[in-house]
Amino acid sequence: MDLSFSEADQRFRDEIRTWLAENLPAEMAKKVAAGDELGKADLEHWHALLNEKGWLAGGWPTEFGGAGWNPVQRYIFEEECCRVHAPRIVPFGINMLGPVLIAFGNQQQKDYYLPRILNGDDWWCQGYSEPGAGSDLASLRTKAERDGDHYVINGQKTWTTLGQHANRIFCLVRTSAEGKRQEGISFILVDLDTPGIEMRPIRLIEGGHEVNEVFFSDVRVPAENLVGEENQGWTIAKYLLEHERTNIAGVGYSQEAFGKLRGLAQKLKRDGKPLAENAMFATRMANVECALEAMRLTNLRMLMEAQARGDAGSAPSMLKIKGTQIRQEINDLARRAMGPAAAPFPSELVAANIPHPAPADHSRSAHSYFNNRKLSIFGGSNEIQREILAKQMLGG
Amino acid sequence: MDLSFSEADQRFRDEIRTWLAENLPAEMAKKVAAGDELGKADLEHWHALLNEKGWLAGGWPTEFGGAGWNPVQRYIFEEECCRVHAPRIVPFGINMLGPVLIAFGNQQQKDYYLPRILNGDDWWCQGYSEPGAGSDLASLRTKAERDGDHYVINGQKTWTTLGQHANRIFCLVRTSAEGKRQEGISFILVDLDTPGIEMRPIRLIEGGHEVNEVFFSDVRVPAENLVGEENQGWTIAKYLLEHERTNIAGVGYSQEAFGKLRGLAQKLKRDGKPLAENAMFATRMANVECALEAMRLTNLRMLMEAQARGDAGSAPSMLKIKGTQIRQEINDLARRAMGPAAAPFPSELVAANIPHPAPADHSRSAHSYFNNRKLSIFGGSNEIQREILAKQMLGG
Amino acid sequence: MDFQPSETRRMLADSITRTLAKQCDYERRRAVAYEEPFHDPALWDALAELGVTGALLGEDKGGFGGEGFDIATVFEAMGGALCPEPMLGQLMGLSVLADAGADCEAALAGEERLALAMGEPGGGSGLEPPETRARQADGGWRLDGRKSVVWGGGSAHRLIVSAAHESGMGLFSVRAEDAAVAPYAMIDGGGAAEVSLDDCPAECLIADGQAALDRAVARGQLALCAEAVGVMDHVQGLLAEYLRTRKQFGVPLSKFQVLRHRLIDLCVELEQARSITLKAADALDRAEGTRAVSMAKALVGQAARQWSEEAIQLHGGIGMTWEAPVSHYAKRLVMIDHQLGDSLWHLERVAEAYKAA
Amino acid sequence: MDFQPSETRRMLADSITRTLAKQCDYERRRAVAYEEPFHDPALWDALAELGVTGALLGEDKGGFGGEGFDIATVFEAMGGALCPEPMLGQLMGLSVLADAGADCEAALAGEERLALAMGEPGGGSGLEPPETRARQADGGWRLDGRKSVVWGGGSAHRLIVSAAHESGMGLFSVRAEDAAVAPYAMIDGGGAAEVSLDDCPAECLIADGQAALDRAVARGQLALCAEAVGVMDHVQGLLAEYLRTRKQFGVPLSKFQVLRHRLIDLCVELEQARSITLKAADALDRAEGTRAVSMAKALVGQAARQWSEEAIQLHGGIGMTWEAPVSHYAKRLVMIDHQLGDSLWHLERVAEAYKAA
Repeated sequence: MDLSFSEADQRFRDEIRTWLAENLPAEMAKKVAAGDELGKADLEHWHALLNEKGWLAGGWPTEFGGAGWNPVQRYIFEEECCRVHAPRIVPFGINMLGPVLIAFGNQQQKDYYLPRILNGDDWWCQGYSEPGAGSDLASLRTKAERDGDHYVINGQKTWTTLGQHANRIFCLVRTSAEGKRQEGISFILVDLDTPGIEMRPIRLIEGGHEVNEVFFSDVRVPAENLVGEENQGWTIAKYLLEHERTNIAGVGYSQEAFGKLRGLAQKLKRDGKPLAENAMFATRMANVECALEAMRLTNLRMLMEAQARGDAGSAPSMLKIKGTQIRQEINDLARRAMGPAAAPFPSELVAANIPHPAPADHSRSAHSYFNNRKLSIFGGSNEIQREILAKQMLGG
Repeated sequence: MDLSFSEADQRFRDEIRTWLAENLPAEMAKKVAAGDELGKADLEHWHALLNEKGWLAGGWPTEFGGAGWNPVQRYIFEEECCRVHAPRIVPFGINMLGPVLIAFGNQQQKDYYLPRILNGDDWWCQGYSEPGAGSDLASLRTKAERDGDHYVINGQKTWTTLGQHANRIFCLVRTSAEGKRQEGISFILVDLDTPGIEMRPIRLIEGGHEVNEVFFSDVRVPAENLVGEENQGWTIAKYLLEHERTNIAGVGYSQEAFGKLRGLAQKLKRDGKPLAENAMFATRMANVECALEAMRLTNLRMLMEAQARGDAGSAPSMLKIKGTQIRQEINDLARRAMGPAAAPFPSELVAANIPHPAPADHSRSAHSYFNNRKLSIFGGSNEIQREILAKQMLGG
Repeated sequence: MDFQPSETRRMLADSITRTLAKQCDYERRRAVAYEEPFHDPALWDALAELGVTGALLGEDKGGFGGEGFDIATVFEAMGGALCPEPMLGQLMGLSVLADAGADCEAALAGEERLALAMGEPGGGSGLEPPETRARQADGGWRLDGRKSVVWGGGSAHRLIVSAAHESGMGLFSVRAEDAAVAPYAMIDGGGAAEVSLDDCPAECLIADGQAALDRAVARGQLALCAEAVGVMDHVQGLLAEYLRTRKQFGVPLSKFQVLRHRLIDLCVELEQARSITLKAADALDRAEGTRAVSMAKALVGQAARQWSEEAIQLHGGIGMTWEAPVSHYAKRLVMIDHQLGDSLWHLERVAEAYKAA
Repeated sequence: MDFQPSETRRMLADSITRTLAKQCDYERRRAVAYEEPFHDPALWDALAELGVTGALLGEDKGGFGGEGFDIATVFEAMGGALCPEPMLGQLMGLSVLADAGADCEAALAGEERLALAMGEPGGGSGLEPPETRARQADGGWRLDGRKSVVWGGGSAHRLIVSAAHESGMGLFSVRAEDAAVAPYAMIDGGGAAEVSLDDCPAECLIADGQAALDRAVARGQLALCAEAVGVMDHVQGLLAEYLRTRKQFGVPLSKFQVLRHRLIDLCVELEQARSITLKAADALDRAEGTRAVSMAKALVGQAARQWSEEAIQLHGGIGMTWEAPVSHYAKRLVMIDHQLGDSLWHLERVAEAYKAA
């Protein structure tokens, strides 16, 4: 039993830390720290910096241009990035499609698409969810019918995150109505320039534009864009979801958020003394800090187990449930700390050049709180995660 | 809108209060305040005092020897009794069987049994639950087969509260295997002296003897002991459960417990200052006081509605859920307040004449906490209550 | 004991609800609540016409209501439609004017809109003593300071401002055009403003203003509780409807036991919130009023958070969208706890009673 | 980084578990834990034989363990069988003896049983400074006072007593036969005692005893966390088995979604409790040890309450009975939070760090 990182891991951490200190643009870190949305240019710039260093795709094998890191290294990388408020890597190409192509793509697809992901030539988005399907992914109805060398796609996808920046989308489509629902699904790559595609923004609860709906009307896609075999898509979908869940616990993000909260509670006064000395507030902070510290170890324990076993098992479900509870509780405390000053619509004060009534770098506390209610819903709601765990423990 | 009690109600309250001040034996109140179990003699003595005054069966119509009080008066009576730590009226004859006989019994049964309940000639207990049935009452299997002028009963009942003091038991028995499970059930009265009955104690989690198992082997019961028609028992059972739920919110008991808690928190010191000034402890107290004060009004609102409508509807389920949560939270705080001194097995210190390490009248705090875990289980678990409410709101 | 609302109050509630159904439906509310002036002057006038503003004061002050139950009636009905009209400022402003013996007529008629400028920058609870200073000059008063998150500040004709002066804390009347008012939308809709007072002319309403301010704030706290009850009551309908109609894995959500039980737990909290708000309304003007209001705000604040989070969660992705009415109701529920003391603040006040042995 | 227990510790855990399975099954445990002497001397000897007592100190002190992970190994295994042996007193007593440089041999071999007499009457946390007085007389020391709820006090040969003297707080050794010891069972089984010291002869172990006491207490707190993890782990098995086999309304309880999800929430908390206990074990003897142990005890205390209450509730009436093993496990889980500071006490200590800006 040894809870400290190995010397090699420590050196790895130092290397990451040094590089970040020298290369992360200060303006970018400031925006991330304040919870501002980053524009496309910022994100592409960050990807380019990481790619130049060879660290953009930490989890890909080196032969494909990745860094070939193991899960613990990837955890350390995330922790260090969060510590200094580096932007989050946009996951759709790097953490979702990349691993899928590496595992299921043909040589041509790997050769063509993987470098484009790393170079930033392509910005991918995800076409999984559909309106009306919710957590029941297998009920999807978007159809792809074979017509000569093409598939013709009709239907609708939704919750497509950052689709407004993307030039390509990977989709789950129904290619057969036979057999079990899961058996007629295929995984296909679509150029968003193809005629018949329309992308419409969905505005979220806090007012931001982060997700989209995508409509397909007779969209003709070359058959070579199919990944894997026709009707093999469900296997790929599950593989992708598994990879989507890397670092699903979000420990680094929660640590970053907790650090900010702690600073805020020391800065703000309530009834004449720092909020951090208000017993009730401080106790709730202590409670979530205990949970977060435990989560950090739970996460590492499960990473090590997964690494030893070669399979994450049900760990991601557990990490997602508790990880999102912790982040949401920190968000709750941060917006609560602001009192009435949490209320102003964040963009309005900035636009009108009105000085914010409270620490300006926390002006988006309520905004983040509402936006992060998504954490327990998207990517398989916490109720679905409980079902996954219960099935494993108690059976159907 | 007027939240104060009417003048008539106020006068009623004064009358109760005065009588209690003059008639409740001090020794008895002291035991109740300390959470000690009362013996049979104490309970019978208290019943006799109330009966003499005509207040034992507050809810029965006056023609049967009851006080004929409306629900608000019964609420006031309970509140006043709790305030001065009067013993709880043993409910099996007064609040369960009595109303059943009044509604479903024949003249002979009313004439014979009702006065005996009031006089203390009979101590009834309840034969509803069966091992393995849990909350699924209708699955009961204790059989009563007709044999001439008798029913012959075989089977087993459980959770029979204070059965050790009783001379009679009312039972739900299966008289038919035909049709829906609910349709073959009858309600029958059994003399516990009848050959073939054996009562065995069940020791509860905290060590007390409060409930029992009752075994029936070829127990011959006169057919005239049937209440209502054969196979009509389910209707009676539901009627009884409804009456069992009078004052199910237990507001008076919670108020009494909260008052004790408040005193305790002022008496005990933690880290040099009264526990009541520990912000975290005080906040939890405040939280439960808010809930209790709200519950008091929720209870009264629902009583008034039930009175106006002539039917309690689903209110008892709501009152039970929240009422038990409140009492259990108060119990939790009370045992927590005691720190390590909550640990001694209550009877042992007394028996060995060892002075208790903390305020002796709170020595049973942990005992009460564990015993009252039953509140959310017995009499229809809180899960069952949620199902009842959900069925009403959302359907099957 | 009688839990039925009086005929007058029932009629007032009905007419507010009917008016809002017509003039403040979901679409209209979204259009109005986030765009300057962050409310609908025509709706304001219609509500005043119905007597809503008049119901906020008692007959002795020229109104025809003013009791706790009147305030609760108005705000519960407005909460049901998520009405963004700046009625909270009107309520608290009127309370101060009435206590000052000032002329309330225009405000009672709704012709003059009031806002209470109390909180200041720095991110406290908004209930701390003011740092804004008042001084006498040229036979009048001048104010210097900054007031923050003044609800309805952008649409008010008159600001009631708390400020410290040589001998205590006073309440002052400031004409909106004399102050620098910067209005903005709040995240849950409706407007607030930052108010800069720079040698700003003012009229002193009450030189020793703490008691009047406390009364005004207590009325506001009660109003917020009642509003939250109205909001939760509406969300209850939305949620039950959603669970009954939305299908997942081929069956309506209402068949999933976990969701059923969570809805029931919410309903229990709603009934509790309703009860404690009644209690606060009843006690408002009695000695125990302050504590009763804090009990209500503490309980309601927690129930409202639970309702908000669960309403979003049980709606799934839909609940996360601006398009869905439930998201705006959910935001309001959380943000109510940011006004006039949150649940922690009020629990502390409730707990103070335990100290006195 | 390596989360696998060492071979030695794994073997120790296995042998404790095997021994307890034989000598401390449910029946036997119930018979022993509530009847004087509230433990089983034969089992004590067997555990000592296995090396349990020896594992509580490091090699430099004559033992062969003594690290946080050793302590956690022993107590987690004992928790799994709800073992009532007074090992907590042995652990804390040995820690003091070792710090005092006193002879530990008999206690390490298990031949001498120790108890730490720290708490006093009055109902505090048990961690307050002692009012028991020590004074020098006739070349030795004399103690006066009363010690309360001394775990394992009835079966101890030697009591380690905290007492105030002229120049501070010291730790003293008292032979059990020199004090008036009144033993009794605890509600969750196992024994404690009230100890009256009336001009009681004592040997001074450490005159300035605060640091040694803090170290002993931190070890005890870690032990309780590990014990709780062992208890919860066992209850997890009981609960899953019960849900799978018990039927209601014709179907196994494991089919009810509400019960399924509640079990999963419990499992998540158990994993969290396991993790934070590892963290505390790892940090025990480092500077951050105190805070790490408090984080663990705070989290575990809350998880344990949730496990206890849910285990009873999900078992229904059965869970309320003395006959059912689960009820005794549930009691222990709650009562662990009454020992060496409850979750509120520890959260306060965790929160202290926020003050230093």
